[in-house]
Amino acid sequence: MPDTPAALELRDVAKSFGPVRALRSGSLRVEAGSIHALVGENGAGKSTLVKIVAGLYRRDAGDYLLAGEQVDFRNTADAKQAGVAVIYQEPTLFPDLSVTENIFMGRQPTNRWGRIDRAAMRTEVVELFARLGVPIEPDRPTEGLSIADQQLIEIAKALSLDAKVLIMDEPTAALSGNEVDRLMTVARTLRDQGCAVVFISHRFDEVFALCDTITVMRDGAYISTDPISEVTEDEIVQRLVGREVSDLYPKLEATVGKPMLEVKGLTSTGLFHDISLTVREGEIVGLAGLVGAGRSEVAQAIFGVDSYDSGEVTLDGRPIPPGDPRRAIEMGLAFVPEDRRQHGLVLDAPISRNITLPTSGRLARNGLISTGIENRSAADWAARLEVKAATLDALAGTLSGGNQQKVVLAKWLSTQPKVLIIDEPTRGIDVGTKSEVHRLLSTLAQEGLAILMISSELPEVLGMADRVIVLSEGHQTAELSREEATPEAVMRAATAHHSTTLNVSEAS
Amino acid sequence: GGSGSGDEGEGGGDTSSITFIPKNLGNPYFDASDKGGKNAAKEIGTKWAQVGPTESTPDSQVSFINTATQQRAGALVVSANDPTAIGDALEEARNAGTKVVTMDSDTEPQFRDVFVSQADAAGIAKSQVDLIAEQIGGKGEVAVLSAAANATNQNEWIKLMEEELAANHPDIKLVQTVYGDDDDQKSFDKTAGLLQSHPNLKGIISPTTVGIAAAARYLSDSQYKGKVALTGLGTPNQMREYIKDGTVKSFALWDPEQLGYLSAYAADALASGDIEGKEGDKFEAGDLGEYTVGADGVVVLGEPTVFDESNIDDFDF
Amino acid sequence: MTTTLDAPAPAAPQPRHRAANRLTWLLKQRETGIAVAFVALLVVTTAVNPNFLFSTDGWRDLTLTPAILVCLAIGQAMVIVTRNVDLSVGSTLGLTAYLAGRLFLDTGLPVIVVVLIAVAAGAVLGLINGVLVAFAKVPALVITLGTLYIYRGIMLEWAGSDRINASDIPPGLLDFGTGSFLFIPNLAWISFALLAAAIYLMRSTRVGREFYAIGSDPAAATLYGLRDKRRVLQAFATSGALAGLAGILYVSRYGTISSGVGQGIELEAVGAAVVGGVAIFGGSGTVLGAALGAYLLTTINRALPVLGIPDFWQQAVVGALIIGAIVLDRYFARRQHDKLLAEREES
Amino acid sequence: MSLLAEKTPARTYAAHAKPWWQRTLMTRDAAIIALLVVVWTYASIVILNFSDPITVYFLVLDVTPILLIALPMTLIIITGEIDLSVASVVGLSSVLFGVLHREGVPMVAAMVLALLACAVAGAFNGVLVTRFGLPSLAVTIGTMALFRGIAVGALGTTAITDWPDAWGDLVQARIGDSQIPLMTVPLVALIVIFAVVLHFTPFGRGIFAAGLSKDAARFSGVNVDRTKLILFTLSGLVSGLAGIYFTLRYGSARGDNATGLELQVVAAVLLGGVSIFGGRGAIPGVIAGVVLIGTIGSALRLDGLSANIIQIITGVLLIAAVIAASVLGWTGRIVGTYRRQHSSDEPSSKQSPQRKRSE
Ligand SMILES: Nc1ncnc2c1ncn2[C@@H]1O[C@H](COP(=O)(O)OP(=O)(O)OP(=O)(O)O)[C@@H](O)[C@H]1O
Ligand SMILES: Nc1ncnc2c1ncn2[C@@H]1O[C@H](COP(=O)(O)OP(=O)(O)OP(=O)(O)O)[C@@H](O)[C@H]1O
Ligand SMILES: [Mg+2]
Ligand SMILES: [Mg+2]
Repeated sequence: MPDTPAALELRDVAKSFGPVRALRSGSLRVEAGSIHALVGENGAGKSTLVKIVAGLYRRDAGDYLLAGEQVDFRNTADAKQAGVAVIYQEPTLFPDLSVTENIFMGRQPTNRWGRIDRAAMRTEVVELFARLGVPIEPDRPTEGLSIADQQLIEIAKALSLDAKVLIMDEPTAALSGNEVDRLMTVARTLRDQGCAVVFISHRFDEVFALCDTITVMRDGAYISTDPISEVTEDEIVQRLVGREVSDLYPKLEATVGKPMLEVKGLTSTGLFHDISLTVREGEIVGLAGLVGAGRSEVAQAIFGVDSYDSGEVTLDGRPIPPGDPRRAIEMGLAFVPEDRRQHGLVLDAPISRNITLPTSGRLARNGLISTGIENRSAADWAARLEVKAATLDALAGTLSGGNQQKVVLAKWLSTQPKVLIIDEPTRGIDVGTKSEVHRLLSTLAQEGLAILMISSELPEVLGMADRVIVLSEGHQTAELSREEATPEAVMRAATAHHSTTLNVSEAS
Repeated sequence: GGSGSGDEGEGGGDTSSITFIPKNLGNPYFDASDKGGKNAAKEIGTKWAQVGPTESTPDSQVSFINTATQQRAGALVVSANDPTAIGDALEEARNAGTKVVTMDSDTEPQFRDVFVSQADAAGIAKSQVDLIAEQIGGKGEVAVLSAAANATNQNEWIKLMEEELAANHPDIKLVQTVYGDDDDQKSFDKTAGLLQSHPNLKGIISPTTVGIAAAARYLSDSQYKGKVALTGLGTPNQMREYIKDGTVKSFALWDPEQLGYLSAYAADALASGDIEGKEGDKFEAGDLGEYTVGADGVVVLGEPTVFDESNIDDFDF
Repeated sequence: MTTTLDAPAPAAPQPRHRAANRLTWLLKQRETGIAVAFVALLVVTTAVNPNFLFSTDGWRDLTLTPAILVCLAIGQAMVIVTRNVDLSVGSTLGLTAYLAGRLFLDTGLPVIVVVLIAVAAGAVLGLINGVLVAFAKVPALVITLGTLYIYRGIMLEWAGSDRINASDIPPGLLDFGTGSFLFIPNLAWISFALLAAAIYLMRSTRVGREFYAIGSDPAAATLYGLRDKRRVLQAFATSGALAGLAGILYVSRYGTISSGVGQGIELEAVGAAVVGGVAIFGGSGTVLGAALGAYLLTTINRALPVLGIPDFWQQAVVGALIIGAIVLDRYFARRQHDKLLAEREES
Repeated sequence: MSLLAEKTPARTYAAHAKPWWQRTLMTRDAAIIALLVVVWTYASIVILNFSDPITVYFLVLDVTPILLIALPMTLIIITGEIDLSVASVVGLSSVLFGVLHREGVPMVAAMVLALLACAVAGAFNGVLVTRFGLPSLAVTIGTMALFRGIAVGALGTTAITDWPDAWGDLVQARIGDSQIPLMTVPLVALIVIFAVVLHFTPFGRGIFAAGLSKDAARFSGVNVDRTKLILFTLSGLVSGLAGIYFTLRYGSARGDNATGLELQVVAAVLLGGVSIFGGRGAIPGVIAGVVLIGTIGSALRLDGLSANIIQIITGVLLIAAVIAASVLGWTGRIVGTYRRQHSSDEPSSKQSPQRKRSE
């Protein structure tokens, strides 16, 4: 490189987790005094790259330079020491400790005797919060804070480090418009002071408003870097996806039948209010909203893994008892959760056991079940979904994300459900498998299954759903037909404050 | 620990080995009796071993009795942690040809051949009641600090003490019995508890060596020193300083070393077939001379010795 | 922060706890609850029998008897705060007490040297636990259960049927163990000093705060780059050293060392911490609470006979207390959780 | 493509990655069984009197209580919980049985009543753990003291010792002329029942799933709370059974029966290859673990060694066993089979084994 060294530079960095190649060749070059956008689809490897920069993961290959110097961090403390501040995608706070302590943990100001200077810490936090316009009490524990508040604390934490490089991994995902504006102001100020800022976001309006350079990643690899003024949104999307967007959503015509899932006035204090919806045979209903809108909570309450305060749920006319997932499954409800690794799969159990877990009672003969019985059933369903695995006793955790999702689908389809709730069907799945999943959902709907699909990806919702229900802050703000559901209408409903519930016709 | 038994004799027994199983290891009283047993075994010329549990519970003792059975030991000398709980194990041992002597703390008579008693129970109870009566002037509240709540000998003595008090010392009231489980700390803390719960307490009887030593230590630097009398069964070495500093006036004990010595001789006499453990059987016990088996297969060592300032320096155990 | 932003000037920090605030804060503390229970127990027992408090020995035993358990409970609380547990403290206490006894018996080293050796030995035993837990990544429960057996076995094997009597211990140490200074027993002073130091460590130093952080969320601790292995080692070593010190306290208090020294006391120490509000899965609770828990448990043991409850029931009461404490804790945590949710609802 | 209606087998899968002998022999269970065989053989050759058939007799009688309690304990630990109150339940059972017998209740009725009470005690643990969401470690440390206290308090100084001989003899009877205790028959029956329940029923599948991932199990329709409640109740019941055994074998009902047994049981279970994190373990390994500790104790005692060495060996074996698992796991991770939750690369709190506040 001929000119002055970049503040942060990565060259062909790779990282694998067992069989999963999260990052094949990640490259990034960020100049001091600039705001650099890093974009890519879910699972493109952005967060993995960030974690390597942060010293949390150690790269398998490639170069990592800070201000032209090769570095190799053993842990995140080393990286912080070197002036790298990171806001992670998921807030990571200590629930038992106060907001102030969370911001200063590991680098509290101390006096000569090693005594922590609480007053100094608090003063600085008050100052930081004032600058960010955050109304959080510095002495309260972080337990019970909303995701947005937690994200703001993460931002304050990163700011309080006198960082030369600041990386923000989707910091705005849970923030309101006001908070986003304030964050942007802060980012610009830091840039003007010579800081190298990396900004990761799926929202192109923010990216184009804030950043000066943009790097695109796809499938764990570097694709391109351009000054933001020289590219258009369409070009970026094309590079992101790697093909024409319209290929993605093979919606098949299905005949819509009688109502299968009916939810009336479902309410859970603090999470969601008065949710009512109906899903009919052969219909895909999309549930849209911003992250944290409470969609997953609604789904979990319907399925019975969470409790709710009031409301009722019926399946094919019969009420589903609250808090009893087993009964719900017997009645014909299936639920593919959002968090595959924690809720969807027993990662350390074989594929076969995962697939047969909800049906083990049905499969048992004289009350007894054996690996043989399980394997026969599992092999059948794995084959129908074309799960790519060599053996059935491979642990589910060793599969790639897409195949894990297929195992989850196999597991639920083997229960022969009448209604399928599917939360973020394609999160963290590569593009190829993604369209397979979409085709599968369409096929299932065509066969008469009623599907409630929760998705944060607008194109997915718009491409797949017959009807779209939008949630904002736990309130139902719109119900749009396929024709009414334009990106603008959905976004407006998703960001609406619930007191100003949208009029559907006005929105369309 | 000790050494294992030697070669296996014909008919499944090594008639010339004696195994001592005390209530628990690490107890100075049994260290002394084991010493006596070992000396006797040396004189007789038989093998001797001592094994036992670390806690004084019957179930842990059973494993060691079973092991002795497997080893076909000639004779077992056991101080029972429970009168019945180890009975079946002892029966099993006897069926395998092992002779069983209980020492210090008996089982029910059907489970053993001979019980070597340190002194007859009534005598022990009476001597302690007399000692405490003398020290507190024949009047007032006393309490008992015992070992485990299930210890056979302790409970029998306590019962006899109550009878003795009722019969001959109507002005002395036994207000409470507490259990220190032959655990030093527990006995110490129980003493503290006793003194607090009974402000008018005049005396404590602790018929167990661990208990009396712990109680003496508590009293020696408390406000009660010299005000609350203490007596019971203790070893001179443990109690010497408390006699000297005036915490304790007098206490009693037989010589545990002699007890072990006598038990080993009784065991050997049984194992070699000299006696069967019937009333009237006679056997030689080395330096101690001839002993006769009494009713129920009991052999009595003799009267306990009373230790006080005048004679305590004459003993070393 | 050296950068200055063109943002609103920082609001001056408001005076936080005014008198009234401070009072409600105090009332909300878990420690207050235990202290109140402790005082209530004292009042009731003393009403039944004034000797319980108003006699030289009653007063002395009040602070003297819990000293050893307080020592262990402080160490245990530190370990539990890091989301671990140390079941080996009873055996460590036994082993170090015997070690000290042997040193007195065999070497004639000055008392202070023996004390230091015993504490160091305890620290080493604790460090072994820590190394196994931190590096082998095996749960502390299993490791310390194993070392509970090993340390006890080593002590028993070493001691054989020897036991150490008061006459083998330097009289100076024994006098110290039962003596007082300013009407408060020496051992109680030691436990107070330790407690003060531990409170300072846990509240006001990075080490202490990182103990809490690691226990609160181990994964976040990694993200923060905290040296979690080192902290776990430190917590276990401290717990071991305190157990070593407790061994010395035991020697000076009781004078005799038999094979069962400290057996079962590990569960009392865990119980004291739990009663004192230390969450068993780490992250919250204080050493003060654990120490108060130790006071409460020990004093209940002494108070029951005075109250006319046969001492056979002591354990049942202790058990009920532990259960009550954790149920209550959960209840308050739930209420707090619901309150926070409701607050969010309003805002 | 029709998914729900008819079969379209597009692919086939091998059932297993490794041949059966590797799957059977290269396991913790097999290792511990092999160790048992080695120790047994060695002791038979080297230690005098060990090869005597009566060794088996005493060994079985000695390990019976631990073996009994180890069965439900295995299931509980596999769900990721623990029950430290078992030994106290043994004491409770013994005392209740004794008191009822003393009051003239017929033997069988007294037994049934005592067992019922113990099941209730176990259910009490279970309710505190599942309904109140309390950590089982803390709960059962509390009930350990509580149950023991009730047992000791109810009987006070006395031990109840007047038991009909017939019952004691029954417990210690041999099968025919052999040195095999009659107790072996119900014991083996129970072992088989527990092994079948754990390894061959949907309930057992739920136990493993709950231990590996409580959330994933719940999201798959496993009633994790109910499963745990049943297991804690079962643990109380079986511990009660062990208490009856204790009482009859020693002909003595005492409150302090089996003190400290809980740690021995936990040690044996963990030695038998059950992971304290939950989700892993098998009955054969546990049986081998229990018998191994019993055998080593028996051999050492026969060799004239004291109980102390037995403690040291138990502790070393326990630690060695778990460290071996973690070392093996570490090598295993390189081939990508290691549990994600121990991996240092993944600090995701979502997978930390003891996730608190999971409500
Ligand atoms: N710890 C892990 N173990 C196994 N696979 C992982 C792990 N972390 C990430 N992956 C996989 O690596 C790939 C890249 O993940 P990464 O989180 O970096 O994506 P991303 O670009 O940040 O996506 P998003 O926009 O959804 O945040 C995904 O397929 C993911 O499933
Ligand atoms: N375990 C929890 N405890 C407390 N609050 C929670 C918990 N899980 C989620 N929440 C809160 O519930 C609200 C909705 O959660 P969630 O993020 O699942 O919504 P969502 O609409 O499904 O969003 P996503 O796009 O992430 O799926 C958020 O405000 C979140 O902070
Ligand atoms: Mg990401
Ligand atoms: Mg969601």
